[in-house]
Amino acid sequence: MTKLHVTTSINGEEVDFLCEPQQTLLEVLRETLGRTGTKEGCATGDCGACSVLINDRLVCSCLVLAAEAQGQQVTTVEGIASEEGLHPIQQKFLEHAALQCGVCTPGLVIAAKALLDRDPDPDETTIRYWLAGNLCRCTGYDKIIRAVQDAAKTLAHPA
Amino acid sequence: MGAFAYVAPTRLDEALTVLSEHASQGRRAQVMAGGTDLLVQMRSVDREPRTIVDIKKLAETNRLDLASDPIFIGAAIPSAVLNENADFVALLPGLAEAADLIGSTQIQGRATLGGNLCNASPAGDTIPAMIAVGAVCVIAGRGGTRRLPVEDFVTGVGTKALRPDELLLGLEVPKPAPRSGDAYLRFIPRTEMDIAVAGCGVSVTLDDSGTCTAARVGIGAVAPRALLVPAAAEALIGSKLDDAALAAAGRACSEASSPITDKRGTADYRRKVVGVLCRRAGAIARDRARGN
Amino acid sequence: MVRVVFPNHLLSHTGGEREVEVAARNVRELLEALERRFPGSRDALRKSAVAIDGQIYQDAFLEPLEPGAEVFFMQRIEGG
Amino acid sequence: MAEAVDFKVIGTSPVRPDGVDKVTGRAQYGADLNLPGMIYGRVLRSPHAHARIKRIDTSRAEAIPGVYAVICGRDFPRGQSGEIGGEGGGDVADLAKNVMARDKVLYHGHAVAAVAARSPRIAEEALAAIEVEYEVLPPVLTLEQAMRPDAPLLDEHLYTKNLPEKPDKPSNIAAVMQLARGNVDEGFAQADVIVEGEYKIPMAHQGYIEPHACVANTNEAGQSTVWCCTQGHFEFRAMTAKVLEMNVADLKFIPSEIGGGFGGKTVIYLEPLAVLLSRKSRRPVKMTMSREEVFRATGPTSGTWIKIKVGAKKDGTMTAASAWMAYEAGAFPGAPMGPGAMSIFAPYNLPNFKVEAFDVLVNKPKVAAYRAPGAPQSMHAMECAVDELARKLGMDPIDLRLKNAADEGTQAPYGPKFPPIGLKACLEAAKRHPNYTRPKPPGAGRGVAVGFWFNVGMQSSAEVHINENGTVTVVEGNPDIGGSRASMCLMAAETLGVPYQNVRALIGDTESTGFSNVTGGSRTTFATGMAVVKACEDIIAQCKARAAATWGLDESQVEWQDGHAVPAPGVNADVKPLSLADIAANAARTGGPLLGRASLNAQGAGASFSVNFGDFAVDRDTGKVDVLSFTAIQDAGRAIHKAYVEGQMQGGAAQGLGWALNEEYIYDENGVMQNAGFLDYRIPVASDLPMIDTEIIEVPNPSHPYGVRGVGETPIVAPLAVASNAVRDALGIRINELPLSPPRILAAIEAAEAGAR
Repeated sequence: MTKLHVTTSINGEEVDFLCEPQQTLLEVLRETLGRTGTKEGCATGDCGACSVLINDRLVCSCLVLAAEAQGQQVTTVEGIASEEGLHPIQQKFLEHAALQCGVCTPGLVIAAKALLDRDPDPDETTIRYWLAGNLCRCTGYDKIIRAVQDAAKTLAHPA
Repeated sequence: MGAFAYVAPTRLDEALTVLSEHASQGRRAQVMAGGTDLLVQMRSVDREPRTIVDIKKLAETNRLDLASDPIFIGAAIPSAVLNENADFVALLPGLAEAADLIGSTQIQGRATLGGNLCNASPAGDTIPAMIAVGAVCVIAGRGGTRRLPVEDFVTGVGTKALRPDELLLGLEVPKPAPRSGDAYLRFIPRTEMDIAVAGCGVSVTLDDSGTCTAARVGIGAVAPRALLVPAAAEALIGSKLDDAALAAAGRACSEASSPITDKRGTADYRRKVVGVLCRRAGAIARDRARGN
Repeated sequence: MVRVVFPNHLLSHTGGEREVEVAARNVRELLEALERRFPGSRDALRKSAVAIDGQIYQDAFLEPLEPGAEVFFMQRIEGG
Repeated sequence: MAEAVDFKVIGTSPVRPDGVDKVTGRAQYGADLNLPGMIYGRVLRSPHAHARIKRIDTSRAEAIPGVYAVICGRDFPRGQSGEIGGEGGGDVADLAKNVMARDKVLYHGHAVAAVAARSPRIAEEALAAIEVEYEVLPPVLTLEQAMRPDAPLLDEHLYTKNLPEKPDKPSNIAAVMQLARGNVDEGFAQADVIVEGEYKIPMAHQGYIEPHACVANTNEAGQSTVWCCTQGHFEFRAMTAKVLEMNVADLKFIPSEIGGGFGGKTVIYLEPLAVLLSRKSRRPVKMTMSREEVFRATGPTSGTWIKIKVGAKKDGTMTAASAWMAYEAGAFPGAPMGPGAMSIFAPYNLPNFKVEAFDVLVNKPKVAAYRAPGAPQSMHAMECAVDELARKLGMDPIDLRLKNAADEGTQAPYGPKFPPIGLKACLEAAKRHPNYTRPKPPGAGRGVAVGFWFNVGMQSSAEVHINENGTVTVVEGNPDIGGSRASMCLMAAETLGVPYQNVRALIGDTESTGFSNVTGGSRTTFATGMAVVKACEDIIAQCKARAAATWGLDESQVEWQDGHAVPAPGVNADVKPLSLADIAANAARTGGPLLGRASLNAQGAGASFSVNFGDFAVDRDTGKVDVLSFTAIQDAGRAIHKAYVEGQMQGGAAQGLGWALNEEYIYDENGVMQNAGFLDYRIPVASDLPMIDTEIIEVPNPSHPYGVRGVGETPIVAPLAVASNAVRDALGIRINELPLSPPRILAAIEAAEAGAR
């Protein structure tokens, strides 16, 4: 099988990899590049655990071919915190106990970031519909919604 | 057994050459836009190797022209991009709604009107909405470009009037006349993330007195393919789009449907609910046409 | 003496006796007494949980029994 | 101690110690381990719901380049028998046949072979090359069908257990159970009002977001290390050892972080396959399930068919109740009909009752534990009946429940008298809750229901290490599925009198800490927490002894206060209190490192009761139900980490509501599940739910040093009947089958309208 050579940027860092044409970005991130922060919950785009940003656009990495990453900017959960520490969304998820098992959390952090980058002051309904593609089976979503609301406040008025 | 390949041509003639070469050699090529249906199918029902032709790098499939009449919507524009365009949403709110209902935020970042149409599912959300606004497919092939109304494009469950050496470039939608409005509603058991159990798109145009002078109604998920329902339009045209007219149009939709019973709903349920959706979408389209 | 109550599914081992009085100072002695009294009941009894005066023990053996204590044999509980 | 409510850290909600790794993607879950030279295992699954395996030919698969091992039923030991204790246990032979079919496949998706290959794609290619010849048998798919005397048999050697006399012919009914008290006929004769109902609930899945995954690595001596996501690595080790007839000492299980379980990860599926494939290929083998495999081949919970009858006097006093209930076991015996039968009447003081329950085989996956196994189904029937009773009597549904509520000293239907319980406190809290006293939104219906779970204790071990600077490391053996590390740290900090930030908890593998039963049965905070507290008390005793030695006092002259050794009151000693850090710093001179430990079989897990209510709207044109508000009130005994207790209540409510409104296993006539994915197995999404209001009631459990009751399971129980009762209230129609899906509701509305005409 002919492998494709792909040059892409992951969390601001240039990355090269070889992949098969039908391999997904999720599979390459996890199995080839060892970046397992992005999770697989369904591989059919129904759960959002594999959410990443491609050129700041929220997508499921299970529904993106790895080959499509050529020349794109990919952001994964590993690239959300900075030298200064956790991103406010991550911090608020912790403070609000918005994770129990935590396996949906990477996808939710990414999705929430995509939302707040576009809409710094979303209402509860907007948050709920934006995050409808990120399944969480543990929390009932209550604390997740509150964490995102609180993160929006923090981002609007940094301490 | 062949092998998978991936190409992402940047020029239309390159893309068409790949398709026609594969067609003539009896090899399988498949056009990919957002890939949200294709990748799922590749891992489940249809694992056969093929060459994937990614059309997202073509200029034409990414073109959105709202100034022209007809409007042109490139086949590879993700629904999230369409919905971020305030002019598009203002012009075709019903079609925008339908595009906004395809899957999650994540899916909308990739899924396209062109892909939704080419997937040819009976339940594709944007298809009845496109039918309602009179959208026409612009199809490119080696011999040139041809046009086909959306209601004639899908021929059955998963089948379409597209030759293996052709690709869907985009959709032309007649610019809505003054005092026009469109709307799309679908029914799903949850609030998000489901495939439509029934869907209905309605567009109407009113005269100065508020009488409906033109209407189109499309229904989805209630037949092997999305349908244009002329009888529903006839029930609306000439009326003030009052409850009685809307109810008559709803009945026409129920009568035009030939649904199945499956894991998503019973035939009986779908037949009834498509009528409910027609009434409700008709009222929304009417209010939009009235400007309120 | 302690009062012992069996659930329906153990009655086939007790010859249909639902309640008995047994002299025992702890669960070990109780089990031994019951096994002598109802031959062949050992596995079924030892697989059961017991409730001693309202407190449920999944694996009782050394627990002391006060005179007059009530011991219910019951199905073990599992959870998710 | 339980009465001393002046806690320093218990009842607060600090950030969990493993939190940062979980929000940054560092935490390693089941599928996240990659080893050098690792290959990939995949499972071939039955395309039939019921068939005899005539022949399996793996030779073509073995010949494919890149394929390193192929296994099927004949590669497993034949002789397994006996029982496995603990969670997810049961009969060894059944467990062995469930992980890999031998002579028969019993459900669509049943494993028949497995391969390990260089890449997942080669492994899948190899699966396609395995030839299996089946003799297809008629599938048994419903309880009605399975219980008929002439039904096709799943197991020709299965005779119904617990009948007064051994039956003369085999049956799909694996076992019956009866529970009774008083005289039901007399009880019903005393009743002024009697309600009867018949309820059906379909199979439902735990729906954890992380699919099952493991990596097994076997060396030349046959010793295997298995990394996996599990609710209990010690039990996984035990089960794998039994199924493969291995020495427990040759198996090491390392638990990864776990992405949800809810009971579903108390059972092995992939682990023995990975061990065998690794042994055969002499390479590390990674196996992960697809979401489809999770639905088709792991244990959901039972679908049920329940008939119920309840009688009461005019003043609301219940006089009698009876229930007949059949539970789907799936392919092998083991439906949770026992706890279902024992819980159905638990909230009520009933002088006369009778329950008859059946464990019934059907050609569907073998059920596994799911949050309060068996109780949501049975208690749904009772709570619907109580709701109907309240309507007939014209009583407020909470008042009716208060009138009959079990309390301390009430004899529970399953035998013993209740120790202190919080049911009345929960009902009273519900009655005065602002969400209950406010009027219903126009057109909406309101439903109320009670929930209950026994809770269990079981075995736990814990060690507490005091580091040289006085910080604390807690080592225990329960995978942290919902913040339990934080709870352990809180209890350790409280007991030792040190700041929460000074305590860290880690979960040891099977070789680095003592045995612990699963994280399940709502037992971890209760039982493992008790072990942690005892291990801390061990440390305190040692610290007191060392302080006494340091000061030249007798041990009895030293006390432990706020994290310091101090001379006891009245002891005349001119010494400075010694902190844990002081004692740790001087440990080398006073006897070496400070290590406390405890192991126990925790008894006295206090039952946890709940009361839930909610307002629901129904669209009468489409049958769609919207949850407008939901309130969960529950007795936690003592909330150690308040936010995670609320989280259990909210998460359980969401799961119960999902089951009530949309979730179900849908089968075609061949026994093929039609909705094996998150697209059509519709768990609630964020936009489906409102905020879920919670109120924690604290009626301390006298058996736990801090009064803890397990809280994890009770929350799923009440929401089913809350939804049913709310829809009943909104429509005036009782729908007796879940889920309350739009087509079912619309059909019920139309049938009622047709009946009224």
